[in-house]
Amino acid sequence: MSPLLEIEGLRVTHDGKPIVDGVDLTLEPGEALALAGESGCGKTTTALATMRLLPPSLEQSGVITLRPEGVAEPINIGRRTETGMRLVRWRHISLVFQGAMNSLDPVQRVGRQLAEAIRLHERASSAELAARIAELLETVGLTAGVGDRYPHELSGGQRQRVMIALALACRPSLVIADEPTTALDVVMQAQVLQLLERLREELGLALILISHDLGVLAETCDRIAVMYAGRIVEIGAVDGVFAAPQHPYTKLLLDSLPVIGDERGLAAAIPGAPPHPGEPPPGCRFRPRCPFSGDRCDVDPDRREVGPRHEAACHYAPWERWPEIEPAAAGEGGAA
Amino acid sequence: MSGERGVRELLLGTWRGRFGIAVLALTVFVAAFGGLLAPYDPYASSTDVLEPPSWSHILGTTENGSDVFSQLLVGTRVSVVVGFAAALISAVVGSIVGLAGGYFGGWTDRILDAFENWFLVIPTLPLMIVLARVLSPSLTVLIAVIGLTSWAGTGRIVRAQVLTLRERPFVERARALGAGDTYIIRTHILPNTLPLIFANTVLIVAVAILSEAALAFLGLGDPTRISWGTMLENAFSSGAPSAGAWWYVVPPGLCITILVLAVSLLGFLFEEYINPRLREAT
Amino acid sequence: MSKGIKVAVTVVVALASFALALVALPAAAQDSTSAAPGGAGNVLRIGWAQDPNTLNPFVGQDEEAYTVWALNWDLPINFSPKTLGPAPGIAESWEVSEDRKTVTLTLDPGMKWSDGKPITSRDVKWSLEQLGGHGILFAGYTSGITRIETPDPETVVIHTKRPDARIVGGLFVYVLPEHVWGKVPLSRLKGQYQPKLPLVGSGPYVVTEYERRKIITMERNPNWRGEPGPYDQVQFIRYGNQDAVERALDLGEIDLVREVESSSFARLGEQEDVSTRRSATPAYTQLAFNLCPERLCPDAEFNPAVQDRTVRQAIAYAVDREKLNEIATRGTSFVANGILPSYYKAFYETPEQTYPFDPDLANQMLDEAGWTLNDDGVREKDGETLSFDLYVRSESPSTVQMAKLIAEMTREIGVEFNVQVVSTDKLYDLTVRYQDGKPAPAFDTFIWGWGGDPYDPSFLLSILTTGEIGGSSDAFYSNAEYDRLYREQTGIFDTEERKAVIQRMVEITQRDLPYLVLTEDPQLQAYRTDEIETIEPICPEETGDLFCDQVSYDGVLALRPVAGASSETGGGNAGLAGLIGLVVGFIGGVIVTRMRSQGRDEPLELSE
Amino acid sequence: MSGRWLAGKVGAAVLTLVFVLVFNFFLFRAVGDPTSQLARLPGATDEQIEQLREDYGLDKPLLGQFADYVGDTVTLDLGISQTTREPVWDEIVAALPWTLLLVGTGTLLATLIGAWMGVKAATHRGTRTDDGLLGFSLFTYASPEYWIGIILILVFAVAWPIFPAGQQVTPGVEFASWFDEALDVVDHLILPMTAMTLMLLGQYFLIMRSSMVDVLTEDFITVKRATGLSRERVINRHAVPNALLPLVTLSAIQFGAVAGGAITIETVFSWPGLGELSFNAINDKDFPMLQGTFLVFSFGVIFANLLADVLYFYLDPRVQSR
Repeated sequence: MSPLLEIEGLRVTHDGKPIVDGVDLTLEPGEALALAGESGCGKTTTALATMRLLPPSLEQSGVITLRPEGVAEPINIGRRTETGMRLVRWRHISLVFQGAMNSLDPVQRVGRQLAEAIRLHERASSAELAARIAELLETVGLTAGVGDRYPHELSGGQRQRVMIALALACRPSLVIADEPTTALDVVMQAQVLQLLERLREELGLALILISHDLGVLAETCDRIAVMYAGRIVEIGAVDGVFAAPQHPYTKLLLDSLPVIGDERGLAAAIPGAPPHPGEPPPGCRFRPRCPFSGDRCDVDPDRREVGPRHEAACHYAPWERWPEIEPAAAGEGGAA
Repeated sequence: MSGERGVRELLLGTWRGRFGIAVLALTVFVAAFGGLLAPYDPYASSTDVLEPPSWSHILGTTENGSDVFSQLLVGTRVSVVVGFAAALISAVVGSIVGLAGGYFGGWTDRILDAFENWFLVIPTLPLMIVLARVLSPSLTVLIAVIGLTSWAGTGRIVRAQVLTLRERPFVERARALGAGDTYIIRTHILPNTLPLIFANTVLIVAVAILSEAALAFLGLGDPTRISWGTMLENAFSSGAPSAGAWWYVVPPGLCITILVLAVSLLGFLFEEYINPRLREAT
Repeated sequence: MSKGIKVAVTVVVALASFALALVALPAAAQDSTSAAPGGAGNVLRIGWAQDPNTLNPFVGQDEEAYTVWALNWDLPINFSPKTLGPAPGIAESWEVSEDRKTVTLTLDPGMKWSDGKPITSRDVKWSLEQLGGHGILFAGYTSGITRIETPDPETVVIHTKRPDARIVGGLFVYVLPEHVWGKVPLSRLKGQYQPKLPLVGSGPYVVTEYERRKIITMERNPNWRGEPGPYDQVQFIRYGNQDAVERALDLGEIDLVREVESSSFARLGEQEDVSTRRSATPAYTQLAFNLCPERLCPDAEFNPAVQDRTVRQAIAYAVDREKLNEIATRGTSFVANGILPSYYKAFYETPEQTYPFDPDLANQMLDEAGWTLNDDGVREKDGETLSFDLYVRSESPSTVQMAKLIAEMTREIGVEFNVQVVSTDKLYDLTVRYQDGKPAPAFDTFIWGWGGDPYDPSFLLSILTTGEIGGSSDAFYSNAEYDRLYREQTGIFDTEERKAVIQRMVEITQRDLPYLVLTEDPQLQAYRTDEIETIEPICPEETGDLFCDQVSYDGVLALRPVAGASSETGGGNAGLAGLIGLVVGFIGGVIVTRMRSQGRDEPLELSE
Repeated sequence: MSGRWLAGKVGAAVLTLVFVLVFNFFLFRAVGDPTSQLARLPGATDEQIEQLREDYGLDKPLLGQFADYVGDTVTLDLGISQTTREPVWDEIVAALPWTLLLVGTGTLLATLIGAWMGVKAATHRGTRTDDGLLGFSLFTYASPEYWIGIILILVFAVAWPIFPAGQQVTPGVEFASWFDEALDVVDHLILPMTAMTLMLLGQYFLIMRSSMVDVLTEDFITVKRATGLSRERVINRHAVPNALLPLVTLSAIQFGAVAGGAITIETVFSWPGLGELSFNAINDKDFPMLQGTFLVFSFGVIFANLLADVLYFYLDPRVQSR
């Protein structure tokens, strides 16, 4: 079976400076892929590039191929016209956006927004439409009456459920969920994640889940890709990566896990700030922050297979054992 | 905020800042020395009536045969003086009302706020007209009328700022240590409000210049002084438009426009400087 | 929607908008011509900047109102613009008694108001008593009348205290129809009464339409006793400002402008199809001196040197009035000689003393009087300096200019004028200042003007009488001889005899110089030569150099429309038509481009 | 809840109106005593002055005068114009429709064009279109509206005389039909309306532009695009309605400027509305008229503000549940 989504050599540049610098990814139908990394490493940009939704000031290149079920010809996203792209969007790929607060038009009723999306891709009578909307809302655990409400009349969790319902409106084969739980409290987070997982199983969706919160990803996903400064530095099965990370960055991220969902805690765990993808340091991009760096790190490493279906971009991988480090001193050592 | 350097960067680093500063500097210079630069007595009439621009009169002549260019130079002073003086009055009144309302709260605030609201809603030009007519126009009356009718915006902004400052830890600490109201206002509230007052006042200058011109155009200017507004009034009432005397009609209006534009741009810049969120939006 | 349908719709929309634009253009242009004034060529359209605030003569005060009233109503005895003497009005004839204290008017029994009711002596009596007694502008003319009798409908007998030449020469009180106005209580007449239209009248035209701030239309009075007027209608069109009036004349929207700015007078004269006319009026601009005597004005504030006659005479010699006229009013005014404007042809004669420009003589006079130059070049004597405040009104740029020129001129003789430009209100306050119930004028000199009655000079002459101190007098001049002569002339019915007395008054004031009259104000008119054939020189008959439109309808009656002139409105709706076309075209264009661009739209700018 | 919000707004408006009444009363009582005008006429006797004081009710105590004044104002008795001797209210009623026509069409056009330009600029941010529109509106924002009016006259009525520059209809013309007359009014309306539009345009544009820029950065715009909506539809259906909300509130601030513009623009074009009425009152020192027009302008602005609040209330569902 050929993969549902194939991204090869995706580059996104702004004024010639890369933001995403050569991302390769494949996704099987029904698979859940986690995309992890600190803020600004290019996760959201990659997601938007997949739907060709980047602002005109950003240029994207590389090949993105989508092979949805029931469509004979593979869809080459890079070469589609804008009109052609509009047919692909939501029909095949949909998006659950970060920041549940602002993802819905505040001056339109929820039902109308759902109807708009459905109508765009399918012919449906008003009665059918109403039934579909009610069904969708019930699927995500809401009552049909929510359709008559305005977004601001809903709680954060309800709104995110509406967003998920919206994402499912046209029965896509791929849903990209970008930080779907960030703005929610812990209880809500768990509910939304459970919902996503349930739906994926029931509907056979493929899912790309974007988060900086590894805990969230571990529960939901099959595979994980870790991004750093515009690149995927490690990719593999969740179990494998969590058990034996093969890139120092992943390792440090995992070490910081106890601080769930707290961005500040995460940043504090790895001293220093990630470089801008447009102006990477010479050699390995992670070197300035890496406590394990060595002489070979002068050369930018390629991503390579380091285990079964497990790739990492580190010269020293596979790591048998990680050297002990003093967490506080790590930054200084790396920066030196 | 990086203080002085930030301001200099702000004023000279953008074309808006450079334009604003250049126009303002030139205008103030002309306001001060315009009388000396003027090639003719701006009040002197001659038999060369509504002459188009020529080498002897580079902007032509008025309906009385006066030199338009000379009038333009001399008229700068009224616009500048009224603009700045009225804005100053407006800033002082607005700050006092805003400070008092915001700091003391309670009934003081409620009454002042109602007052402020009223001034915000009432159409300003009609109000100015009524006041100016009743008081019979002169430069002082103009300044007072414009200043006293345009402070409400400043008051509103200052009040909001003071309300947030009042709850800040350093103010509460000072109060806990037994500092008096005047002391707190002087050392904590005012210094933190001044930049805001300043930026807003710059914008009021633009409003004041436009107001003076409008009043003068309606015949409520200081009758003894030439200003850009009175020039427009004279041009209009003497039939210059019909005579096609663009050289008499265009320059005063253009001067007002450019000066107001420059001052407004500076005001916007200061606002952005104080409130960086605005920088994103515009 | 399939692509085929889109294309079809695009084409249809584009075609439709184009067609609409084509249709709208000529249609709109045509509308304006079809909507041109009714009865083309037979309407006299007069433009003005301001219209009368009311047509009620009891309260109306505008100059413009006179123009309308003068066409609508006769006076008891009219003024003949042709001869500048009395002419039949409501009264067909009149007779002055032996003692000159009784005037008997005889009315034409056949005369009718425009509504068909007869004009009777009751109308005259009522008007003289009510309008003459209570109208703001008319009360002065009837002050000498003691009793009015109406023995029969055709006869009015007017008794006066003293002989009063104004009864025959200047009874400037319109005769209103008593059967209309008499029904209204006086308090309402003096209040907010607005007369009903058509305004019942006795003149050649009566007001049939009055839309304030817009238009006054007058139509022929069917019962007018004379030759029917040359126009079916006379319209007064109000434009709000002088600029618009002159533009309307340029465009041919109007035929005549009653009053043109001196600044645009020359320009309009050069315009194609436009002619201008400059005529004398009974108005002048004067340099006034504060002559208030100590006994009348103990608290007056002024430089006492202003009351030195030699100083005033020297100033008069030093002021070049020709030059003032040439520069300040650009030659549109007339140089004045004394307090009687040359407009009053029947009474005017150039006075013996005219103070021709002679600075040397002025210097010599001051030298002889002992005024010596100080270090500043200003003359002084016994601690008094010849340095005076000269007030001028900011509203009047030409007098401001005069003041500056005078200051320049008198520097040559060591007299200093400090020109003070003030508002009219301020100058008024300075001149009518009172202290403890007595006048206390606070000025040395000022420049202002006066306008007199159109055919009787008494008002202008009265200003300098002692009786007017506390009233109209603003020089506070007091001269017993002058006062006596003034009273005398009001009782003289014979023009030549009266002229001699008036001459003596003029000579007295030329000697004492309470006023140095600088210029006589002109009336500047402009009219379209393609609409009005000529403005016949009827006022007076030979020269036509006087302005009497306000007093008499003869001015309008003498106009002749150009044969076949159409009152086409300039401009039309061409602009509107063009705009409609433009908008329609634009909308069509937008629709077309929009449909075409549907296929290739760019990604929307979105932030991450 | 929502009822209370609305009631609060109405209450505030009424309070402001009361303020206007008090201000009007004292200002004109303090300085504009009509007898002070008459007393300056040398001919007036003490008796006449006393009579006048009585006529104007000035012999009563201040509170009584104020009660009279409020009573008169509420019954629309605004006194008699000193120049035309007509009731001030009648004159205002005659002038009001013309002002409403000018202000209404001008505001409508300015809102439409300003909003349209704002949308264009915001969606073409940083391009030449944006710079051009920004420059143009900053210019109109900074220039006096009556000057623009005079320039319009200079260009379109003098140099290239295609539009009439004064009055509201061609004077002295009998029209064949109401349609012709309407067309003639439109012809006369165009220049003053353009001046009014240009005066307001800049502010509306700037508001709309920044509001639109804000909205376009909102997540829901990305989401809408992601659902496959076309760029135009996202802008028109989702971005614009949201961006219009601040325009409604902020444009309320403009109403005062509209009133000022009505005065100057009507003066320039001799447009027979309230503004020209005030201008004539200034020149004639017709205090009852000045007072009356000021009252009506104030009322109009307060009412328009209230209307904007109500409109906002209906446009933004978020307010309703507050």
